[in-house]
Amino acid sequence: MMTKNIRREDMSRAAIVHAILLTYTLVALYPIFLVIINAFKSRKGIFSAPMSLPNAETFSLEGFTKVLARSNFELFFFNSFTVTVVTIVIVLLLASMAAWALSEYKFPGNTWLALYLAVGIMVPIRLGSVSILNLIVELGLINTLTALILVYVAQGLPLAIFILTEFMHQIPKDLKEAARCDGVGEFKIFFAVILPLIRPAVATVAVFTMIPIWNDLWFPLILAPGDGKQTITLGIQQFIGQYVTDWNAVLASLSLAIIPILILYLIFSRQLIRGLTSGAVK
Amino acid sequence: MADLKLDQIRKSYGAVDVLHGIDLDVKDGEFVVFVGPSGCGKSTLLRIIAGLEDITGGDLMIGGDVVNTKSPRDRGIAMVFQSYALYPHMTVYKNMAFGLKLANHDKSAIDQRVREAARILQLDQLLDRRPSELSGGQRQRVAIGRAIVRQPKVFLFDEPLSNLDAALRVQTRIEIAKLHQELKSTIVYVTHDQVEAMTLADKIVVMNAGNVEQVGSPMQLYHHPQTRFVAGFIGSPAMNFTTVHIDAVEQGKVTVTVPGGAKAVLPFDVPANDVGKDVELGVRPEHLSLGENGDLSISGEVDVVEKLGDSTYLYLKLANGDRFTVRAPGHSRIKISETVNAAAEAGASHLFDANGKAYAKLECPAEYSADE
Amino acid sequence: MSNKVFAKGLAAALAASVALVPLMASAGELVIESWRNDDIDIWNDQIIPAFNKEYPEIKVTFSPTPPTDYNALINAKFAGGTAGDLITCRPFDASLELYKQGNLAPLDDIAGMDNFSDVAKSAWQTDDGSVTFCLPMASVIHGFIYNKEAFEAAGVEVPKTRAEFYAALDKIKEEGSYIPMAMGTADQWEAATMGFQNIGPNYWKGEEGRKALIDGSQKFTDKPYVDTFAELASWASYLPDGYEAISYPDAQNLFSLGRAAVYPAGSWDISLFNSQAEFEFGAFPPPPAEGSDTCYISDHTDIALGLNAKSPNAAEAKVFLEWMTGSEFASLYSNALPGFFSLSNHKVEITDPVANEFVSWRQKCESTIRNSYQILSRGTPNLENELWNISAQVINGTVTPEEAGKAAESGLAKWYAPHQ
Amino acid sequence: MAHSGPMTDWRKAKLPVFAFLAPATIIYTLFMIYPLIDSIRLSFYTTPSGGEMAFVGFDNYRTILGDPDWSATFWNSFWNNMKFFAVHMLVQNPIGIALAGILSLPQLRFRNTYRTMMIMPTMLSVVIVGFIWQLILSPVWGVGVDILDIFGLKSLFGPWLGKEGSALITLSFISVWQWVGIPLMLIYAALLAIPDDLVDAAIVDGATHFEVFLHIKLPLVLPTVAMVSILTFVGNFNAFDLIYAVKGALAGPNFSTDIMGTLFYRTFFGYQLQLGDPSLGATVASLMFLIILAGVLFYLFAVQRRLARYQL
Repeated sequence: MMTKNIRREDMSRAAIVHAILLTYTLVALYPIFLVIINAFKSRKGIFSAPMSLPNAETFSLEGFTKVLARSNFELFFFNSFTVTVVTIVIVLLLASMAAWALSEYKFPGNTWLALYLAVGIMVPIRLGSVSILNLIVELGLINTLTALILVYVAQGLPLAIFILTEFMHQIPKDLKEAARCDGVGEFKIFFAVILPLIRPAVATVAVFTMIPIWNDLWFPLILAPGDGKQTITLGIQQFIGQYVTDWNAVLASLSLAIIPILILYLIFSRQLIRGLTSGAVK
Repeated sequence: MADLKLDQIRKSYGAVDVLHGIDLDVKDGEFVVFVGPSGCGKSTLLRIIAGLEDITGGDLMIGGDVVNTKSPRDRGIAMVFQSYALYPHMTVYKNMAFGLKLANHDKSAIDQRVREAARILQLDQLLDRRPSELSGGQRQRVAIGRAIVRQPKVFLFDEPLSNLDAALRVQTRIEIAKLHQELKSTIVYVTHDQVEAMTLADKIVVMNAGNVEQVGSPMQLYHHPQTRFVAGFIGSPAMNFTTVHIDAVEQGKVTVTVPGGAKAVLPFDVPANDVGKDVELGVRPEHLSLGENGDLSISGEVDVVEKLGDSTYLYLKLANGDRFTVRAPGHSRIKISETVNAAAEAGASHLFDANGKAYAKLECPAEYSADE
Repeated sequence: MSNKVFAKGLAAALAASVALVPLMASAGELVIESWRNDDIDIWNDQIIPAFNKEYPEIKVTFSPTPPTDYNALINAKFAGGTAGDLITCRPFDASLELYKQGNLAPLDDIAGMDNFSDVAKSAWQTDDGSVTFCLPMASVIHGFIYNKEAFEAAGVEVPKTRAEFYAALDKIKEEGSYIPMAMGTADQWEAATMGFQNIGPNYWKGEEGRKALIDGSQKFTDKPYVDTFAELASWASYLPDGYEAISYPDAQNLFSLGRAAVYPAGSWDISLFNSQAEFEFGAFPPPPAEGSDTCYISDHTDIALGLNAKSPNAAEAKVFLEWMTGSEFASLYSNALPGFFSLSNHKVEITDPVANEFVSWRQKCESTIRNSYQILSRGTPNLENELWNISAQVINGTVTPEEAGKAAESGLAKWYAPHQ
Repeated sequence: MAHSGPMTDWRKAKLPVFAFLAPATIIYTLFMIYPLIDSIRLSFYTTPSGGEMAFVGFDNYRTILGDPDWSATFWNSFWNNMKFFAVHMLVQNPIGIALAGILSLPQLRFRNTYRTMMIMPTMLSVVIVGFIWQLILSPVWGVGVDILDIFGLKSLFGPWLGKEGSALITLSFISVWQWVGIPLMLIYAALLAIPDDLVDAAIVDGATHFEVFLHIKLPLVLPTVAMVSILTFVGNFNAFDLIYAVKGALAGPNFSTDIMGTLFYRTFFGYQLQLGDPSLGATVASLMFLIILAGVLFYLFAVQRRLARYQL
């Protein structure tokens, strides 16, 4: 009865569509899945039956025990988290301030300044690594998280300013006019009226700032490779370098690095798309 | 051209039923308007006819064929959207030609049809423009033109005037009426504006909460609303309602007490066991006059006065707190907080039971009847 | 997102980061930079505790980085002033350059430096031999490690000559239950180090050939070198399927899982196999040609320890270095790390049988070091890097042995006068 | 840039405008623009071992582009980078567009779940992705063989990462696998911005869903597609991590996976017995800068200007 009114072509089309989507989802997830299941196996299990789930015979946590005992995972994770979160906060604050000034005030060179600040979207900051290293050394910031944060802020600002400027153009004129009529100062207008309004764009800016920072290997390798200052990516790279023949440890460390970021992502993925579709990026 | 038949059309989204079994016959060439408050299911019904939504139950027939599972393009329909939905990257010409191109018509046939439609709608000069370069009214005409060129069996209009300003709305309304006369096509038109419904429709379908309340010509709905909902929805300003008490019933007559204590004898067929119940009395503002000169008389304190020039609307507060609107002549001098009396002929009144269903009116003077 | 939670998280992280910045390594704590990440447990569990028994007040941290990153990282760390106090030294030019840049301190005044022979020190001295800037630790010896069970299964004996070696490999291949030889070319350096430098000395007669290359009297296009490449090329048929994508750890796993019969080894592999392999294994030196009376082995001065010239803990570091010249360290190191053979003159008993086998070749055969390390990797293109690439390609079959010789020679001829 | 109505004159609020702009501009200038310019400056100098920095004009450029060894290496990495980019353009972006198109179909069930899952690899670190695929493609572990075996394609398996002919392509595909999420996300967002009415109108006009995508949706998201392309270009010419994580800085076999990022790293920091050279490194970086600049200018002047952006 129910199916009577469903078009046959629709059914077959839906089947094809879901087949395509499922296939690609499998392609995207299977490698990750494979690493995680094998992290819970003994060395024998990993090599003899790599594609099966761990069972009573092959189940083993030796990889995790080894990783947690011999590396400083919590510290790496904490370093990455600190660098990422502090950078995001600074980028959001400074970028929204600049975006506000660029979109709201008419001043000589407005367009040029906007262009100047946009150059960084297209030019990778890595090309300046040689001088960044010298600069950081001169500032005495080598091997500190501060060095990473400064560079990441500079790297994240251009795109954030660009996205937020576009977004601020959409803020209705009435809102700020009303505030001005009430005699509210320019700073207060920004912090009390404008900042709360850009929330939809925050998730988007945060994700686009976060992905490259969290995953970066280059600057941690150059600026803060020292003990105790490694980010998770560098820590993993070094740890795997040390235990490369020990697949239990390798797979366990990969899993430990993957799982937190995936959980974070699952929590925030809805905000991300909402931010993207709210017109912040076009 | 074709007729359209809806047979027990039901629609649900998951567990939520939005249409509860709609029956409707639309004759070939008829202009049908679906009207109702937002959320009543009228747009969903239109989208079902268009084939943009699946049917959960029942049958939909266009020109005698069941089209339940046919895709929109095989139904012979064309639709005009509220937002116009013009393709922003195409010129006016391409917008109108798009459907024909997809149907693989040859170039010269497409060109002929597009230019013909453009002529009818006075779009000849605008064919190379893009939608962003057009005014609201022009866009509206392009949207209609895009429907015309496809020479559909049924035209579907989804609130096409609601994005226009008041003046343009009246003008376009008249154009649509003329277009219908010219094309003699079957049109299904959705609106929440009862004025559009009254002026355009051959047949109005009043919908409420997924049900059809009443189907009929504009005048039938105006004079013979079968439910309190229809009575309240059709007509502007809206019909007045107040609670009255049924005192007695005799052959073809009912005696009621109106707020304030006055009695009135009205020509309704009310079952004897309804005596003693409270029911709703309805009278249209334009059928009330000041003074006590009528079968039905009711008094109240004037609370707001609106002067429109040719007439003056008085808003009365009745003894039970209900409000009544009275249309008085334009020269009326009555002021706020005066107490006035309004009266109407018994034949102009409507009576609705507790479920909102109209009691049958037994005598109906010609001026209060839709019969021509 | 829950804004409140988000905001709280931000505030906490912000506060934490501010608190973190001033945290720097405390004075008096020695940091050892090393590429020997495999040894981290031995340092932490044996060497450092032994040192602390004598000097409990000096805290020592062993901080290794992956071998492939080590050189770049140590350069960057020196540039940034973040290098540790004690620097593990690569032999020859890499460390010499660090000394010339003023990053390594001269160590001639360390008491106990005379416990090392001149040959041992030569890899970490200025060209004129006047200054020694790293304390020699160990050398590594190349050869082949074999799976005894595999040899029994195929019914082959430990080969004494090149012909016997390949006959044995053929037989193992035919028998089919073991991969004849576990190695891959994905990381490139194994091809050069465990391949070219392992079997080559038998062709170019060890030190004689190495010196001849330096003075220009021999060239890579000469027969010994082309023949070495040719033998290397013949390995392809004994290597596992897909050897082009097999990395060094892959090869180690293949052997330690008991899937392969022979493993071209550096003596440093012994400790890993001791811990992972569940079968008995032995070792034999690169077999010389039939009828040749001398065998040659690569006994490469591989690792030393230097002092960061800018170390704030130089005094403590020197204490550590002096301790390292003693016999306790020599014996501890050689036995804790079977396969790293102390370069000191102390008499050391080696308990590991396989390591003992390796070190016994010093008596039977002539020793030499890798021919690309001294002087010849000073210019661009860099000979060592060239040899990695070329050796891998020879095994992959993408260049012929003759072309390989030409490529190596032409690279050298670009900048090295004796070859121009 | 489009402005919504007239802007406020800055003279009414000099201090706030300055205070709003200064922090971002200063950090950005100090840690981004200055290092870029300084790198270019450095490329005109040389630092002999232990000696003072000396101005050498275009000598470094002459070395890299003129010296047969250097120029062969440089152009090899350039063309490898072009191939890397080509694979992304021809595989990553079409797949991203197609998946975004499918995900934006009306009445699709589990839309959000699919989208979330498909973007997941993009969230992982390149280093991790590199290791994951190295393990899967390793002939020793045999997972790759087993997977192909399911489809009866066992014989197709090869040591792809180790062969000169296939290593770069394989790495490109790994990178595509990871980064498909970016075009997917951006184009999906752009597609969602297209009003439903437009799609309905086209369907009533007789279009199939594929025709709707081809004739209506795709033309409307072309500016986003162009933006994704230039971001791909910049990203690819800036790539380093994946190759470094999988093949090391020597980018074997025989430099077949050497791209500009690895060349830059090797030149600057050195490798094994080879020592690093900051000036030559800066020269490589400056050349990369020029290449990226050329691509971006091409986009700005030749592509973006021709793509009208429609008010939806």
